[in-house]
Amino acid sequence: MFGFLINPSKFNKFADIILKPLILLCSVILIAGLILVYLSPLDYQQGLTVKIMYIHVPSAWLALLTYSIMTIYSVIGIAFKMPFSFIVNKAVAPIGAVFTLICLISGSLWGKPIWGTWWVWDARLTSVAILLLIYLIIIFLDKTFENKEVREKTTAIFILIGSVNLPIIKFSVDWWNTLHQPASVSKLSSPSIDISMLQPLLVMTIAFSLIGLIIAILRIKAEILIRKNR
Amino acid sequence: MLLINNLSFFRDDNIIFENLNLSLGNGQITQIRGKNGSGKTTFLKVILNILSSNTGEIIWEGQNVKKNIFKFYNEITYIADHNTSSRELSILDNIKFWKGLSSSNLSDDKIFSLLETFNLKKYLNTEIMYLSSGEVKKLELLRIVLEQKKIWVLDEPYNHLDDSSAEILNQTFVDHTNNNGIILFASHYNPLISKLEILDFN
Amino acid sequence: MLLINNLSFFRDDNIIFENLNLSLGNGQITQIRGKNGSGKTTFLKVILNILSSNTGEIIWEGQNVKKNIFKFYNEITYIADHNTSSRELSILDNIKFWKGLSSSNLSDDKIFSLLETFNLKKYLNTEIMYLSSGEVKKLELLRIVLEQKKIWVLDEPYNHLDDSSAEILNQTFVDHTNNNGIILFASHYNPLISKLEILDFN
Amino acid sequence: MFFIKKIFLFFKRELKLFFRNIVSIFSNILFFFLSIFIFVFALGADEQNLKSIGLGIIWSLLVLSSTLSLRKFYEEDFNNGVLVIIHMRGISYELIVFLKILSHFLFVQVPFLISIPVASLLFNLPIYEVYNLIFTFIIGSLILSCLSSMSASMNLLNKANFSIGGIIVLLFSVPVIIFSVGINEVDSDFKSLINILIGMALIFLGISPWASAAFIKLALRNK
Amino acid sequence: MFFIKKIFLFFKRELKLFFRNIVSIFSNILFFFLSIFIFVFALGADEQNLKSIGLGIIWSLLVLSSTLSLRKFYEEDFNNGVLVIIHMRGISYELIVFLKILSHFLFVQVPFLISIPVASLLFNLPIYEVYNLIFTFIIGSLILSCLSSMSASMNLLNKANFSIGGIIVLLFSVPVIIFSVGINEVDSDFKSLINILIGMALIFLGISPWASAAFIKLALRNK
Ligand code: HEM
Ligand SMILES: Nc1ncnc2c1ncn2[C@@H]1O[C@H](COP(=O)(O)OP(=O)(O)OP(=O)(O)O)[C@@H](O)[C@H]1O
Ligand SMILES: Nc1ncnc2c1ncn2[C@@H]1O[C@H](COP(=O)(O)OP(=O)(O)OP(=O)(O)O)[C@@H](O)[C@H]1O
Ligand SMILES: [Mg+2]
Ligand SMILES: [Mg+2]
Repeated sequence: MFGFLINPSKFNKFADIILKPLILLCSVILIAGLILVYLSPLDYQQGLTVKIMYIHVPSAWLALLTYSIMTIYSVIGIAFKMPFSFIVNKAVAPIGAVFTLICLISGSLWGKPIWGTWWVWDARLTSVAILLLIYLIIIFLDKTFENKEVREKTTAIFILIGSVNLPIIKFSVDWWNTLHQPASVSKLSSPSIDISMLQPLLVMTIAFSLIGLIIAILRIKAEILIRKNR
Repeated sequence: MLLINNLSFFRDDNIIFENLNLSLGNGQITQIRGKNGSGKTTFLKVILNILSSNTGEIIWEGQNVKKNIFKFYNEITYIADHNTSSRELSILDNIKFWKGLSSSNLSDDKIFSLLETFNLKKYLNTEIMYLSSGEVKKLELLRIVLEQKKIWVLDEPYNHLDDSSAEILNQTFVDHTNNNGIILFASHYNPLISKLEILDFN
Repeated sequence: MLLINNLSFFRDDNIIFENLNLSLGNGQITQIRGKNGSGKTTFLKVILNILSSNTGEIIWEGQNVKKNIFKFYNEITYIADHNTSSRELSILDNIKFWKGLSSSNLSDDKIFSLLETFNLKKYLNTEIMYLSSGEVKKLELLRIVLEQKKIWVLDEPYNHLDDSSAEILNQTFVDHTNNNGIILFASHYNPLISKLEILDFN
Repeated sequence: MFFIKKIFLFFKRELKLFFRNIVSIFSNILFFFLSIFIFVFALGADEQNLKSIGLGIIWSLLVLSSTLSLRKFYEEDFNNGVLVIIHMRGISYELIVFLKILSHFLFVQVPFLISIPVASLLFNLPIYEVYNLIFTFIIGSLILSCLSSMSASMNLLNKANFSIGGIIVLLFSVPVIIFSVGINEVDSDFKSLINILIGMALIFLGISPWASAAFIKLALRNK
Repeated sequence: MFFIKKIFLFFKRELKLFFRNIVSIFSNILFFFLSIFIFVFALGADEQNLKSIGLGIIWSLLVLSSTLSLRKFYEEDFNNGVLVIIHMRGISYELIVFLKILSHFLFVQVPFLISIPVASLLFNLPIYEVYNLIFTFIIGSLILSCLSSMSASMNLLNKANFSIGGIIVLLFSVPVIIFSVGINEVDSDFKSLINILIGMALIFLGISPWASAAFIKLALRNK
């Protein structure tokens, strides 16, 4: 049933079915999300700048999610020698890099009015910056080796080692005292955020994920095609 | 007895050579000839397991060499077609290094007399980078005698050599085959060795 | 007409060669032969003013070459005994570089047909480091045709070449002498060229 | 017996080659002091300030200078075939890598040790910090040698992009630096941090010969 | 006309050799950023400190990258004889050196420039300091390229005493850096310092082609 997650041809079939509805759904949700963001209340302290949140937080979450997916596929790829997982890794890495970049830029833009500085060297911010570097290195690694086998294995191992960074990002706000907001939405028990802000945030998150998913599907399909023709 | 069975090597999808069979008995000397780029160097490297073959096997004394590669290496001297001595060390340093590595028990006197015949003795403490091309090559060739192995694999050994050195090399080859050694070399030169067998690569 | 008068060269206090006289007229081809380390390569470098002689002078068209070295260089192609193309660039990149530097007006078609005769055309976009030793040498030799100069100075041009390439090289030499070119090369090989003059360095 | 002699010979060769290149060692050390001066000038010589960052400067310069010597690690011996010749004389690639790491440590990193006391003087570091520094430095630079070996062997396989090796060394040295510098923080637990460092060094010493040897073998295959 | 084409070709070759592909350009920049990270980790992220350290970090990375590329300067082209071949095609050694300095400046130092604005952001440098930095950086790195050329050509001579000479040449970069960093001190006279820097750059640009060419010729004679 979930064969499309590991088998190229099944994936292609599944993608062909799902792609168009997905695009439709994504546009609807994105428009809804933007309307909700527009309608959402202004913060009494931060004013308009609070709306950066609706870009910042989804892209931050997706940056982490993308890397987690790559980690899982790397384990599968190394353990079961599944070529499809390397295809996914290659296709998905730039998407994650872009999300990380958006998170960094939006965070910086947000930080200037709130903290009075573009950048501080605290644990959260630094570890996200390192995540961006790791993403870039993964992309570069894929372009440096001529030998395909070496390229894929090295990249996968590197992704695995780099995944150490994920918990550091996630828990940095708890482990070290930093300027950055501690988890308020993604707390397991009860989100400590007003419902009027939570709604657009969640919708935007879904919209972002769908955009990422669509691009990923297209990139994976392209990669499969390239490999077939070689 | 070195047996080569059905050996093939591809580089990416190019066939360099295919289904090659060859047997090298004791006392046999074989020259590989062929056009530039026909795969002579590659063939030698495959035999030495520096490159690994796509099909086929190499058998030394009844055993596939991959089983115990160091046992095989322990019988072999390989002279590449380029300089492998350290350019920044002197002749003496290089010789000492090789000699130690191959656990050879050639006496120092013997080594000096070898250097003498090759006209290299006066450069004993000269760095390789200050030698002429032929002198470098002769130093490189010294390894075949120094390491005292049974199988000699050489790539273009006659390049850069003057006539008298080539003569000495021929003589060394003949002596080695008389002692039951095995010699395989690739070259475009036609040496005057009576027992020479030719493997054509064109 | 290239005149070499009374040329000597010492390295520290060693005499490499002394009081050498030589005249190379148009259409003349000269081979330098001699033992390893006898100073052939050094001699070629002195003629090219890469090393400067201790005594004597080199005269080209009635003028000491040191007077206007670039005028002299503009008539010369020098092929060294080692690879001088950039190992990390492709054949095409190297050829473009040389061609541009020598302001040669050889047509691209001609270059491609040259590459074709040397069996190199299929490696046009391959980096030099992936070529076989003979292929590298042939690429290097391409410069003599590419640069369209009158005087060719070559060091061990026959090394690494297979028989048919050596044949082509011979033919190129003969053509060049028929066009009044001047050729001077050092080699241990005996090419079959009828007009060949020998300069013995032993 | 013969085997030990071979290893000894290997070191002797490395040592000789090292002395041929002694200039580059000197220029590394020179670079080191130069950078220290730069920092002092950039910061203005506020004594208290200097004291607190002295350690950091020394460490980061150490890391950067290891990326300096990356290309020297295997490239030459690989290109002219010496690695193969040594291997054919009965030394496995894993051992070659191990020996190379050791000799890199001995001949590239250790000379730095000499400059540490002088540098510490410049920063007025208290004596116990200097001890800590030298101690962590020895372990940390061993880790760096392992990392360099891996990146350098990786570079053999890749003919186009040489900085990637250096980048990877830098990335992995981040935790090493954090731990090494952390040791001198007032409230840190010296012993457990040292243990972590030693653990890392052992892990890397275990992994890197295999990883590097695998890369070298692959590179030979594609040569 | 032909001559300009030759110069153009020379640059094209250098460019190709330096950046075999686009990835290596980016990874060089990535390398610089990671080095900045290393410094910050090692130094500890005290905000006030960092602001004043930023300058020092950027400058010492510049010096590092010059010493890094010292061996790449002439060694390869010298050893395989390309320098002679180029010379024989009508380009004097002085001009070759000049072109090499320019291409070192363009391909090694300038990519740094791109990272300066972002790096300044990370250190929260005030905007006028960033301008100063970029300005002094351009001049300073040109001087460093000249100095590197001289010491690289001295190293070709392969004789111990000359190699030490190469290091001494690098020592000259001390005053350059002192001036460059000093420009950002509050009480310094910007204009006269810049003039001194420009003066130094012109002097070195004038001297180094002759000096380097002389060393190269000497080295060729002993080759
Ligand atoms: C460049 C600077 C910044 C970076 C790299 C960054 C990074 C991140 C990351 C990675 C997350 C996801 C964390 C998780 O899932 O637990 C996150 C969440 C968040 N960030 Fe930022 N951030 C930056 C600046 C800011 C600023 C200036 C603010 C506003 C004061 C801010 C407010 C938030 C909030 C409210 C969340 C949601 C927390 C939650 O409920 O989980 N961030 N940020
Ligand atoms: N750079 C150098 N420094 C010192 N001595 C050198 C240098 N190059 C060559 N020699 C010595 O000068 C002598 C002549 O060398 P040269 O290269 O001219 O010989 P050759 O006739 O070309 O020999 P071959 O046939 O081996 O190429 C040799 O004895 C050599 O050792
Ligand atoms: N590292 C490499 N990568 C890719 N192709 C290579 C590599 N080395 C050699 N080749 C190619 O493999 C073929 C065989 O090369 P090889 O060196 O074995 O030829 P050879 O017979 O020794 O030639 P020569 O007489 O010129 O020495 C050539 O076409 C060459 O271009
Ligand atoms: Mg060959
Ligand atoms: Mg010679």
